[in-house]
Amino acid sequence: MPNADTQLMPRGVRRSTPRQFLLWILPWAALLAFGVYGAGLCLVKGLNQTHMDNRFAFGLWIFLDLTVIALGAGAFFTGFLLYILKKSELKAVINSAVVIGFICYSGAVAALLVDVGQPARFWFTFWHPNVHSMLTEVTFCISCYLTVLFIEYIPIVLKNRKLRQIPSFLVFEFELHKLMPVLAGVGTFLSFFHQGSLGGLYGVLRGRPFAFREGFAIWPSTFFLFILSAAAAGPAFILLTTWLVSKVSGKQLVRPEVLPMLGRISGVLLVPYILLKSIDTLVWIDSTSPARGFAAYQYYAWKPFGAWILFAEIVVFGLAPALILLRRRLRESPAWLLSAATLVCLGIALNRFVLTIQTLALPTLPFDPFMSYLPSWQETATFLAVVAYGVLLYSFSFRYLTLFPQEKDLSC
Amino acid sequence: MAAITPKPARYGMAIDLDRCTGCGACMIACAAENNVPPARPEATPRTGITWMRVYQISNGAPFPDSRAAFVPILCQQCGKETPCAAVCPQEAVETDPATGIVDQMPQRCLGCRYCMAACPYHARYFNWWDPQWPAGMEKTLNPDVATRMRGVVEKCNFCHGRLHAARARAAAEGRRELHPGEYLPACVEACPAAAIVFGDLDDPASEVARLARDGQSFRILERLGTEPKIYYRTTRPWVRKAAAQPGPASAPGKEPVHA
Amino acid sequence: MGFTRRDLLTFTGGTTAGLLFTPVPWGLLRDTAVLSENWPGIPQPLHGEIRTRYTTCTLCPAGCGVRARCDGDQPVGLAGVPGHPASRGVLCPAGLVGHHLAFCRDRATEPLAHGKPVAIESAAAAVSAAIAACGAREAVAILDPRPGRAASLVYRRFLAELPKGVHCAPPDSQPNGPFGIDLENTRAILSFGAPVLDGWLSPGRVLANRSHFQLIQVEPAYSRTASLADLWVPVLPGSEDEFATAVVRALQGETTDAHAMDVARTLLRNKPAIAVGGGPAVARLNAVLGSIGRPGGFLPRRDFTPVTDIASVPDGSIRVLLIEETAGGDPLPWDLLRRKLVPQDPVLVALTPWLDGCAQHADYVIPAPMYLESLDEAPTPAGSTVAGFSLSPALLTAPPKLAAPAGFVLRLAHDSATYPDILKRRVAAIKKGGRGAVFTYPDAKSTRVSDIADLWKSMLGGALWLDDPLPAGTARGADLQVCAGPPGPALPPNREYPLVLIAASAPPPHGSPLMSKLYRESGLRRPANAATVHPKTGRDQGLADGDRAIVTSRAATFPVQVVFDPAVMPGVIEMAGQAVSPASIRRA
Amino acid sequence: MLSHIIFLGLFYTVLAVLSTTVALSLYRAGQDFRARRAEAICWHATFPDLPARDRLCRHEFTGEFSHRLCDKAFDCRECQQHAALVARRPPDAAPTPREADVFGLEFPLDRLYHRGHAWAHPEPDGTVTVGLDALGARLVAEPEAVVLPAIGSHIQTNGAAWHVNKRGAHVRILSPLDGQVVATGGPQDGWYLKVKPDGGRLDARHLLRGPEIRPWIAHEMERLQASLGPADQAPTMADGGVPVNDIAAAYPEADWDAVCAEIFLLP
Repeated sequence: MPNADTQLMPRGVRRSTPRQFLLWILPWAALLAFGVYGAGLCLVKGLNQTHMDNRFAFGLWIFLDLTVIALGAGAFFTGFLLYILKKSELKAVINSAVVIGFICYSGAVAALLVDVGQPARFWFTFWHPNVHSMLTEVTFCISCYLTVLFIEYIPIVLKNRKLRQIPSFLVFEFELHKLMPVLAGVGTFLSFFHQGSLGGLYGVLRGRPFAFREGFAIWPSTFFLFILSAAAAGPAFILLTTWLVSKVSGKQLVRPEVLPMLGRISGVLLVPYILLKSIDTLVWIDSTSPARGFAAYQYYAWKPFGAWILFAEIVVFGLAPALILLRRRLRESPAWLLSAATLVCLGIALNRFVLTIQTLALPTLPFDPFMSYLPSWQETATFLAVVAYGVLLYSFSFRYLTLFPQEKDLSC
Repeated sequence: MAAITPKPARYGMAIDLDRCTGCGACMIACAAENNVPPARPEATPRTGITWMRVYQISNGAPFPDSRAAFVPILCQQCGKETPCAAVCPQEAVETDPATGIVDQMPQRCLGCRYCMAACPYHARYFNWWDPQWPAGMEKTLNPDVATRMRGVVEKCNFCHGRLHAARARAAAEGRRELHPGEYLPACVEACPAAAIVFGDLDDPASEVARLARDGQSFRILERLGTEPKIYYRTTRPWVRKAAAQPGPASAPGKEPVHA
Repeated sequence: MGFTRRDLLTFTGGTTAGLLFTPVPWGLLRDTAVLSENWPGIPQPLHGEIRTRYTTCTLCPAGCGVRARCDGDQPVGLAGVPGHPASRGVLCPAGLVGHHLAFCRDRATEPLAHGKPVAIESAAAAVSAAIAACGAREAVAILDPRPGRAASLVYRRFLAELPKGVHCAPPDSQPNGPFGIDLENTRAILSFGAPVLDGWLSPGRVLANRSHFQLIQVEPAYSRTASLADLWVPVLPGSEDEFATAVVRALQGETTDAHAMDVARTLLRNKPAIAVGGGPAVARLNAVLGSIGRPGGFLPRRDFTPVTDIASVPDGSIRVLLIEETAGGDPLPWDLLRRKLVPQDPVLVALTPWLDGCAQHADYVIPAPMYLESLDEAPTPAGSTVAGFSLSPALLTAPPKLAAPAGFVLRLAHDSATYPDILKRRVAAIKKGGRGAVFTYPDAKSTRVSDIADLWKSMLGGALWLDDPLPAGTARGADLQVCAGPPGPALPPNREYPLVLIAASAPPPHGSPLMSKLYRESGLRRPANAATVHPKTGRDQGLADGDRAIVTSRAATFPVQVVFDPAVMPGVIEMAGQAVSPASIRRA
Repeated sequence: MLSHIIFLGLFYTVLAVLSTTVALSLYRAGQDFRARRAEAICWHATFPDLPARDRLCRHEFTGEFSHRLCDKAFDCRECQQHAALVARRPPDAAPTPREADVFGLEFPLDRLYHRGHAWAHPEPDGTVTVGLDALGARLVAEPEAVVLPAIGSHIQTNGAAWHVNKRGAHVRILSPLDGQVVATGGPQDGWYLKVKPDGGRLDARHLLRGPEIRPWIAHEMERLQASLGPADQAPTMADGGVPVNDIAAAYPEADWDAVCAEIFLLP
């Protein structure tokens, strides 16, 4: 009965009718079901269901993982700014950021479990860890950080109108919330590491001169570039989602100054990223790659991945949005702000694509051809399942939990 | 088992590209020796399992001046910063200090395939399917090698089973050292052109060490700095160029292969 | 007081924490590990006593020595016999996994009459009846894929009893007639399409001598041999003989054909030189080169059994045809065979281990033992300069209801002897002749026949008997005429068939499933359905690399996969096992 | 080896920190219940989630501030600001009338009013009578159900004193004082609880009185009006007209849960 439904929603905010909500949920649920079926096939029948092969050992899924985890970085970075640097304006989006982070990371982990050939052995990594492997670092940090996000999610859930009527929940939430800075601190620490090690993942491949980078200590330069780029992309993604949600739900969710502020944060971080990325690229072209017998130009001799991809990555999707976001006047206009944010997110995706897909497509053996790869429907379905899962979890959270505290005051 | 600890060695190969006729005996012998299953109907060159794979290379000249050569590629048993061993998250890849052989432990492999992305020689293979043999043929499996399951990576290990057998024999005779030729991988034994010379690179007296030293020998992607232990030999300049020099420039006439 | 929510929380928390100190979760972990480590449904090898046994490969005429590593009685690995005079201790890819053939699909396991299982006796009776019912001018023929065996002798005897018995063999079954090739001393080989580096004679022997002969390959196809030869002369399809003649004239200083002169020069510079690959002109060329009966050339040997080439049997003359098919043999030219049969209800008997070969057309199928399943023989190794003989002891236990072809023919002849008896007689004859030496596999030693007490026993243990060479100068050049004829004359391409179809090396019709490593899992060898064309030729026909297409020749049409290779002669289509003929290709 | 120690060390530290955090907050929660802090905490957790307009400081009504949001969850006892301002006030000599009539609602001035519309009246016998003020009373007029605390139970300032159900709205009335319930009445009696205040006497610093009442109620009326929805519906109060006795009955369209939540400070 609708009454029970409204009883679960936060007071003082409007939500769509159960009927509308159902109509919104159904297609996504269907997509999720379809995707789960595809993933199930891969688990039961094995990875022969995918179009990956011995040459394209990684495919759509790894690209997905790297991208969503970069976009999910908004959670840790917002938390870091709010709880550690006490940037209290970010209270307006922190809940949403946490939920998005949780969705991205849990989705990525789920995809990874389908991606490995022997999912039942996932815990072997904790049993006999090879601490020199970036993947170990990633596994450990991501599993820890997912726990952090889960714990950060709990208070938001406990504040649900029905649940909060249970005193013990409310008290626990209150006490937990007092320790949030600790979690934010740990989360930040973990995020810095695994965002980095995701970059390291490819930077350390000395067998793949296209991806290999020199670095500091045990970490290749991509380690640091990934941290920066993720930190820059995270806020941009929160900006986009917040805008999107308010468009879809037709409500003002945050005060008008919040989004431009997020944009500014993104822009400020983007500038050093682009700078370092350019320097890194030059060093790589000039010394790293040639030192391993590979003239850098030859990578771009293989169509379709010409030098344009490098240009797009650095200028179109990097410099351009950075400049837009740094100009107050442009930032204030929604059109500019949103297109810039979009560019930033796309740029991250492109960067991850280049590192995962292009790296594998390029031949290393002199007499080896260029490889191309198109995901199978099972792969694509699994990919879509993660997306659908995200939309669903977010929709429910938005309907029944308080993701945007300012909404209540803005709605009257 | 043997109480005698075998003498450490650094096993390697010298493959004479001028002798190889690309008959594929090495690939077949390897598959039979190591219980590699036959292809599934859906299998392609990109999903098949061939620990030893012979590539055909061309001088790139069109008809009628084309010349071909054949390059057998197996795990190059990298001796330094071994790319696959460095990246495996759960130590399923080990380099045996006593032999220099890089070994893959399928029982521990998670199937993340990170090692495959890391290997510049594409010498690692993933079990995309559960292994299957025609009814009755499982009787012909080599008792010295365990079969692998779906979802794990495998690769050449210089016929580990043969090494153990040889060591056991030596130990039984109270020897620490293996006689040269007492332990040979299946491909070496099977090559009808005797193109592959196998032995201890650290033993200056050994044939393979001598060949590795002489001017005709080179290693593929040597500049990656991973110290591979497979040496290739040829007197034909174009073969050396096509096999040793990375990049599209050195391998003309390459057309993209589509999945 | 009642059970409050807080109690519940405390309880759950406590239980979870407590569980970690019990073996339960760790036990579960271990079990998942064990499960994933011994993955269900995967065969694991047996572990019996390891023994070494010896036999001889009968899959092809090379007759290579085989060292089998056996787990109990089951061979688990095959290898060459070190020092084996014919095979030089190596096996070809197919030979290395010959022990898998017994487990292949499409095996004939019981006698069939018109597709229905019958007892061997009734099958034999029916065949005898058919033979008896032959008209006066109707022939009974046995197609012997490998003349020169003791089995061949059985066939000859049986056919001799009949009013019109023909002992015939497929084309090319004895490439050089009574001659062997003295590879060890040859300095140059001029090959007209012979797959010199791709399974010719016995691969071990050829490759062992490769370093000291020049190889000139005259062939339209960019074959394995052509691609590796010291010189490749890509002549137009069907003009091999023409070129041979040109070379002859060049040697006699009569022509100005640049290629021919070039080749002639090489031959003269590297003597002794031989020309191989068939055709009268090639025979002439050898005569001119003086390579017959000379060291480094063609040397005569003793064991030649003249046999009728099936191609030369008059069409429509055979009423009853018994076809022996070997385990590793090439597919028989079925169109050719059918022409030879009488038009009305001929009787075709297939003595074969396979159901998918000539058995498809046969009225009676007599299942022959698979390689290694029964005691068999290997005649003179291909290209050997002296007669030879070895036994091929069984390593596998054969399923019941099989009958060796020779055994079946003995049964037809109402001869009480069995095939092994025949083999025994052959060995006895060798012993009696007292010539030659025996190379025994286990100890890799050669012993004079005269010094061996029990020849049969040592032959059973794995051995190769080699005759003594014939005294020099006993060669008769004319005999080299029996070399294979030239591939059919090249018909000029026309508008309907703008291209020429030529043969590329074909995958063996039967082989271990592991052969997939070469043909499907690595692309080292092109699969049977690959049609290789020059990129330009392909594009002119509106094709792209990797396209599925249809090749149409006068004879038939085949679905193919297009492969572009700039090395291939423009204007030709290279396809596995195709006779030269005009053809067209279009996208499917 | 060293790298193993560093890496695993870090990992297990992180795990330890996480588990301690959760354990600690669980433990503290338990402590809070034992120390009777739960009610206060619930209120403190609730207060920030109330709309800003519900959280105005009482000194905004008296005009001492143009705009100020309370940051002490309506507990002026902890508020120095409040103490200072009260100290600064001139003692008003003029005898205040016994009763204030605000838009026709009686607010006896000998009573002290809580922001949650409960009043407290110290009796000579040292107990304190607690009831619903006129506005509250009209909102829950003839409630479907009233759940009163057991006699002898303890109530805390800003904690739940008693619960009232009205037209599907489940309302908890915030307690105006800390003390022990000695007697219970109900709507019919005009009072709900008699409470023996902790420390013998009523600490009333956080309760509204005298001149504060009128502006406060005025503000409350605006909120009520807003929550009742569009103003065109009769009988309106915008003109200061007397509200009907049972507002609920007069506004059948209104979302009663929302209205009560607004006025009784439910999250």
